[in-house]
Amino acid sequence: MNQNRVPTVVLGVIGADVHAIGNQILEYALDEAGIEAVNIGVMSSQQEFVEAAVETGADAIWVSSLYGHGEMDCRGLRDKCVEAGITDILLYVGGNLVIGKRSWEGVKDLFLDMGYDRAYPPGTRPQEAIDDLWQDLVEQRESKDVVSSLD
Amino acid sequence: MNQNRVPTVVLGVIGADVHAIGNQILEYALDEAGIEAVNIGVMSSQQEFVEAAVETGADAIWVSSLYGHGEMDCRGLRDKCVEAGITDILLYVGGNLVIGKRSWEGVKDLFLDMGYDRAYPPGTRPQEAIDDLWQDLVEQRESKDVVSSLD
Amino acid sequence: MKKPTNYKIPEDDFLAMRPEVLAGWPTGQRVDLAEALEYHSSLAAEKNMVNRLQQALKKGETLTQPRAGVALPEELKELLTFLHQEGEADVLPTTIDSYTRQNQYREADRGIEESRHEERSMLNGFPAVNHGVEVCRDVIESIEVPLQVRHGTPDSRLLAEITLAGGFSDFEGGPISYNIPYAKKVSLEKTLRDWQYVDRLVGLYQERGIDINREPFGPLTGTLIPPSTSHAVAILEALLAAEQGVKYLSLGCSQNGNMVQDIAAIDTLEELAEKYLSSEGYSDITISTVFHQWMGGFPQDEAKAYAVISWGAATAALSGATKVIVKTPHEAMGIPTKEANADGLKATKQVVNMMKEQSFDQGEKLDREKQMIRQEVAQILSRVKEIGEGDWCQGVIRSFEAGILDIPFAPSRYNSGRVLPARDNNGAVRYLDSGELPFDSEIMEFHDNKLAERGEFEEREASFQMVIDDIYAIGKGMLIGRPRE
Amino acid sequence: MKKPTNYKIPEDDFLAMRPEVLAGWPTGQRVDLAEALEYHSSLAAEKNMVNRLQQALKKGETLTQPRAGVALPEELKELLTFLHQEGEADVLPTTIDSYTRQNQYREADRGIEESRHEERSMLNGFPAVNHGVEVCRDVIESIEVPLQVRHGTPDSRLLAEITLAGGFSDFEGGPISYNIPYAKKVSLEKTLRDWQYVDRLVGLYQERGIDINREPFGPLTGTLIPPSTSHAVAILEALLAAEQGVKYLSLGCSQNGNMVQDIAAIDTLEELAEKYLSSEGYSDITISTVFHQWMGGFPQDEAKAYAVISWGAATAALSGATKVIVKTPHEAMGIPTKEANADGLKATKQVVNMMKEQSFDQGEKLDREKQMIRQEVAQILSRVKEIGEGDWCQGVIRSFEAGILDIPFAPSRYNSGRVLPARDNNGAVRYLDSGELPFDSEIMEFHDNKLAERGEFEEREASFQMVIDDIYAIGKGMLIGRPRE
Ligand code: B12
Ligand code: B12
Repeated sequence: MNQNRVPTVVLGVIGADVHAIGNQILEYALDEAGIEAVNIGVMSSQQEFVEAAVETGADAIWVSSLYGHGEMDCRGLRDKCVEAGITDILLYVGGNLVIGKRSWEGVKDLFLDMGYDRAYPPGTRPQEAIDDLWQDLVEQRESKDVVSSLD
Repeated sequence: MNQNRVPTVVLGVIGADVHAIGNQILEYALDEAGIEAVNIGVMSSQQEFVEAAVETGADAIWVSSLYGHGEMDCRGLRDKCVEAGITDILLYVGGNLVIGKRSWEGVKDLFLDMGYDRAYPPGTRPQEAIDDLWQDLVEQRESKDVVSSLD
Repeated sequence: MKKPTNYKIPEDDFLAMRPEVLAGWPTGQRVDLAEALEYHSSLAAEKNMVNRLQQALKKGETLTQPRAGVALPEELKELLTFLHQEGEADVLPTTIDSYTRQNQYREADRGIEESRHEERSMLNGFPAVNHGVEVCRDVIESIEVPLQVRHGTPDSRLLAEITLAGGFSDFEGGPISYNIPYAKKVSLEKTLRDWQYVDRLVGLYQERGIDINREPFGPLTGTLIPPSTSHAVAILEALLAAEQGVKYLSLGCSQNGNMVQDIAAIDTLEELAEKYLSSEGYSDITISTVFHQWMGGFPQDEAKAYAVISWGAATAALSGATKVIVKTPHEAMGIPTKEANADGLKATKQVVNMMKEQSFDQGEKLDREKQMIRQEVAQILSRVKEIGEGDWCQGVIRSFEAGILDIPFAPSRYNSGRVLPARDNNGAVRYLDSGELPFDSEIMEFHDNKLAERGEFEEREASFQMVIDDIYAIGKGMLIGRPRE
Repeated sequence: MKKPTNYKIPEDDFLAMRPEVLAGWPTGQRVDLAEALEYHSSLAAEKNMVNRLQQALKKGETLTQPRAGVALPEELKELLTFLHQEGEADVLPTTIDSYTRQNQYREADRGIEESRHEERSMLNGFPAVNHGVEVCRDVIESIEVPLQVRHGTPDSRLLAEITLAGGFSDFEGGPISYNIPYAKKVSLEKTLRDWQYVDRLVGLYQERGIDINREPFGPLTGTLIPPSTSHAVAILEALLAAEQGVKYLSLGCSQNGNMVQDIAAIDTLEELAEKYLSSEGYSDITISTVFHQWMGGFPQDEAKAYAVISWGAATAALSGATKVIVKTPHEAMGIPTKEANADGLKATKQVVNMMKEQSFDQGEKLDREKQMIRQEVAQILSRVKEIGEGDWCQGVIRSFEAGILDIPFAPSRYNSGRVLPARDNNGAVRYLDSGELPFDSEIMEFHDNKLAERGEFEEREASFQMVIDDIYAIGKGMLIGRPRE
């Protein structure tokens, strides 16, 4: 992350999912927080997320999945990022990620195992994830500083 | 049971319990079924049940307990019957017998162990118990017939 | 002993009666009025019920209140805290157990012991007399909102002494409402006298600057009570309480299920109580209203129970009642777990919150219901006054004897039990048999016609079978007990 | 290709189009119209939706219907049977999965396989196209009540062919309602054409004596949709369907939460649809109404969800809707278990049963809401007709381009998205920004005033923050999203 640059987040709703309302609110919340929000909207493929992130040099991708197919749709996004050379990009995912009412701990682990950095249960307030983002970005920078000071 | 006699049931609500509505309906249902109902009403002690049964030569006692203290109030009624010489009288109990929502099987066993012949969960239709009563009375008579034929 | 009459007990007479009452159980010795007043003064304003109700009246809130009580104080505190925090209850009760209600303090002691031993509550409420003043205060101090004593005790003099000294600021019941539905052999003479004591005690607190709320028990037997019956009782108890110096009264009734009739009931209850209180010379009384979610038999299925609860909450909000008393999804089965109790509260709160800014067109139907209630109450109360030769106490006693006051399904032998209610074809509760109620022919015809209409629709005569069907109906998923096919 | 216009597809043209549609997936080959008609004739009358709806209309019933669908047929049958028997559902759906909705039959196949392998449904609905005609019939035969296909498919031609041949007698959706809220890049030209096909197919069944019901999807994006917006869409879809020979239509909208507005919505929907249909020359159409319980974000807490469900049920009953579509206590979390689904149904049934004999005073408030809806709908539809130069298809296309039709929060790029709704101070949904909707100044002022009133009360400007607060409100226990303290 460029120290003086406003951080950029690519956000969208993955798969054949058309739930548009949370997505609109997330965009608004990111804007309000002074974060550059690149909203690729609903029904976005993994490819579209990656392309948008590469194009905008994004710091993070926020994937939403509401409609229940998240488990199938979200698998493999980290690999695609690695392939595209944005290995370290922060991947957050949130919404109603799986089908049915399941224990959140299990669902969270499922998505962390898929390579997401953070996963959020239904009903998460945008501010919570924004706070996490700032923190993750600081940590990332610090660890990069360490790396560069070792150079 | 005298073969030609209309059967008699003493009914009432035990302990400090004032729930009167089910009791009024049970009386009405017994009447309609052609059974002599001796209703001693709410707030009746074990002693009052036994006395009424002795006095009327009843075939059965129907104890109601709704208010939650049934476990404490109903213990010992069978002993009192035995003491009063009405050893074989049918004892039925019904209502909201214990405090709280508990598994019916456990509650039922608790009351059968106390010496009740039958126990009924909340929401029992009077007709169900009336059917049981006719059946129990027939069986009782048959077994008495067996005893007397052995004399 | 002199027959009870409706006069304010002189303070000296009252103080002379106290020692005997306080001697009823060892914990009574601890009660000291002066010290209790000081204790109340020391409590934060948020813990006083009158204060909270005034606030609600001003803001037009409908407060939620559960029923809850267990045998042991630690469990009670835990339960009440949970209902406040998790259940979002606005005000809280302490429900008293049935032994205490019968002044059977020895049995209550046994219940406490058994509860300690079994590690679950073996009592259906909190035996406050046995626990005594300090334990009550410990409870009061651990809860952030005001507490009311809810019971069903014909003779609650000692209970009132202990709980009021213990910091409770609201006391439910009355000489009729906690006798006729709650007792079998207790005379009205006795309860009228005993509740004069309780009301006088509240009056004493009041005169010394401590606000205590009193709430007659509106639902009576909770089952198909026509509004004019419960209103007549509520207003009578309000008059009797006012005479003894009570200044803050919550009057209530329970949901019958026909929304227009229910809203009419709450509207007229407040209106009529104010009218009678002021015409009888009690002009500085503040009335709030209480709406009880359906008090009769509930569906066993929890989803259906939620529906009944929510529908009651909606009616409460639309009627603008100051407080709604909440049922739980366990109602048909047994005393609820604290979770089930909180669930009933949360469902109620959600509906109340969603409804609080809404109001309805009020037109002819509502007017007609209100007009009927006004007329019926007027006819009952004027007969009560007449037969009492101007004295409300005597009026009550003689009216119950004569069936001028008559509460459906009540267990008391002092109740004539001739009145039978049933639903009309829209689910409103009517008098199928009005017994000796002093109604004129216009009113009688109104009820007869309403029930004839239903009878015609159902192709059967209005009879006791109809009443039974109505008693079961809500438990079986219906409002009106239609004949089975 | 010619631009779509609102004309009835000649039968020959239609039959010429069919082979291509049926070639969309191998299961299409099995469809044979003559045989399908015979199959429908062989089914018991109770399994036909039109039949059931007619009965409900006659008796004034409000039928309950859940949403439900899983990947595999055995599980679907079990689910539906359970919802009928345990949940007491009057009529049943089969909800189609999201891959099928996008015509991604390959993904759906993968979902079927994964579901078999994991032994739980990995699809959010039933992939009827992949399963084919015989499997559908097997489902129909095992269920005692009529089944409706519920989906959200912009291009549902093949789905309609297969499910109607499979014995379903009711098909949801429409060219606008299953496009704008359900797609991002699909043009209205395409969906108008595709739904002409579906409606023509239904018309073909109808002309050959098999009654099939059609139901435009009333709720649209389900979130704060002002009634005139959803009414305009529903009426347009009704007109388009009628042109193709559809005779039975259920028109609906979703609960907004203000009871007066919601009742006004159902009342006017029926009234206006009948008016427009007959003035456009379609006079033998039967309209029934559908009320959806709150379609926006739900509370996570189940008790609170029950409250929202029950309140929706009450409104449905009071409005006299023919059918109520039921939510579940799991709504905020995920696709419900069958038990949770049955619970929502049971709660709804209890309320509907308790309310069915009741009605309200309808006065000034209701009249005003109805009058507003009538005027708004008239102004929208007359502009649509005008801009389409008399053709409803062209009118729809050009109106969306111009923002004369504009659905709040919709994902489609063919929607201008300028309209913003918000609640007024009584919770009714108003136009905060009416974008390019063709309203006169009287209407604009009405909405502005209503929102200014709220703004004043909340001491803030009406803005997008207010909209967000309203979107969250019911999920957080309120109707109106008041500013946080
Ligand atoms: C109405 C009612 C009242 C009225 C009663 C008026 C009156 N005097 O009758 C009032 C408001 C006064 C009242 C008071 C109290 N109640 Co109450 N009440 C109810 C309620 C809502 C309905 C009861 C009723 O009338 N049902 C309709 C009749 C027809 O059904 P029934 O009584 O169940 O009887 C039928 C069957 O059970 C069966 N049956 C009954 N006995 C027997 C016996 C035999 C042998 C057979 C075969 C069948 C049978 O047949 C009957 C006819 O069909 C129930 C909950 C419910 N069921 O929904 C609570 C309930 C019974 N009450 C309860 C309690 C705790 C109380 C109180 C302690 C107050 C409190 N906590 O606030 C006081 C007790 C006072 C006292 N000393 O008894 C609890 C009992 C809890 C438990 N067992 O765990 C219940 C279950 C509510 C609850 N969930 O908390 N109550
Ligand atoms: C409105 C709605 C619809 C509307 C959507 C309109 C539109 N185009 O937007 C309509 C009616 C069209 C619809 C359709 C469907 N829906 Co829908 N819908 C809902 C509903 C009721 C509300 C969603 C909403 O707008 N919430 C308000 C917003 C603000 O909250 P949100 O979406 O949850 O987003 C917030 C948070 O989750 C979080 N968040 C979200 N993503 C992310 C990502 C990150 C990184 C972070 C940090 C945070 C975050 O922040 C957001 C803003 O606060 C939900 C249930 C609910 N929540 O109550 C069901 C729900 C999401 N729908 C569901 C389903 C299944 C469907 C359908 C398949 C239809 C069906 N079964 O009938 C179709 C799917 C169509 C498709 N292809 O996608 C299911 C999903 C089930 C599951 N996961 O198990 C739900 C949960 C309902 C249910 N219980 O069955 N739906």
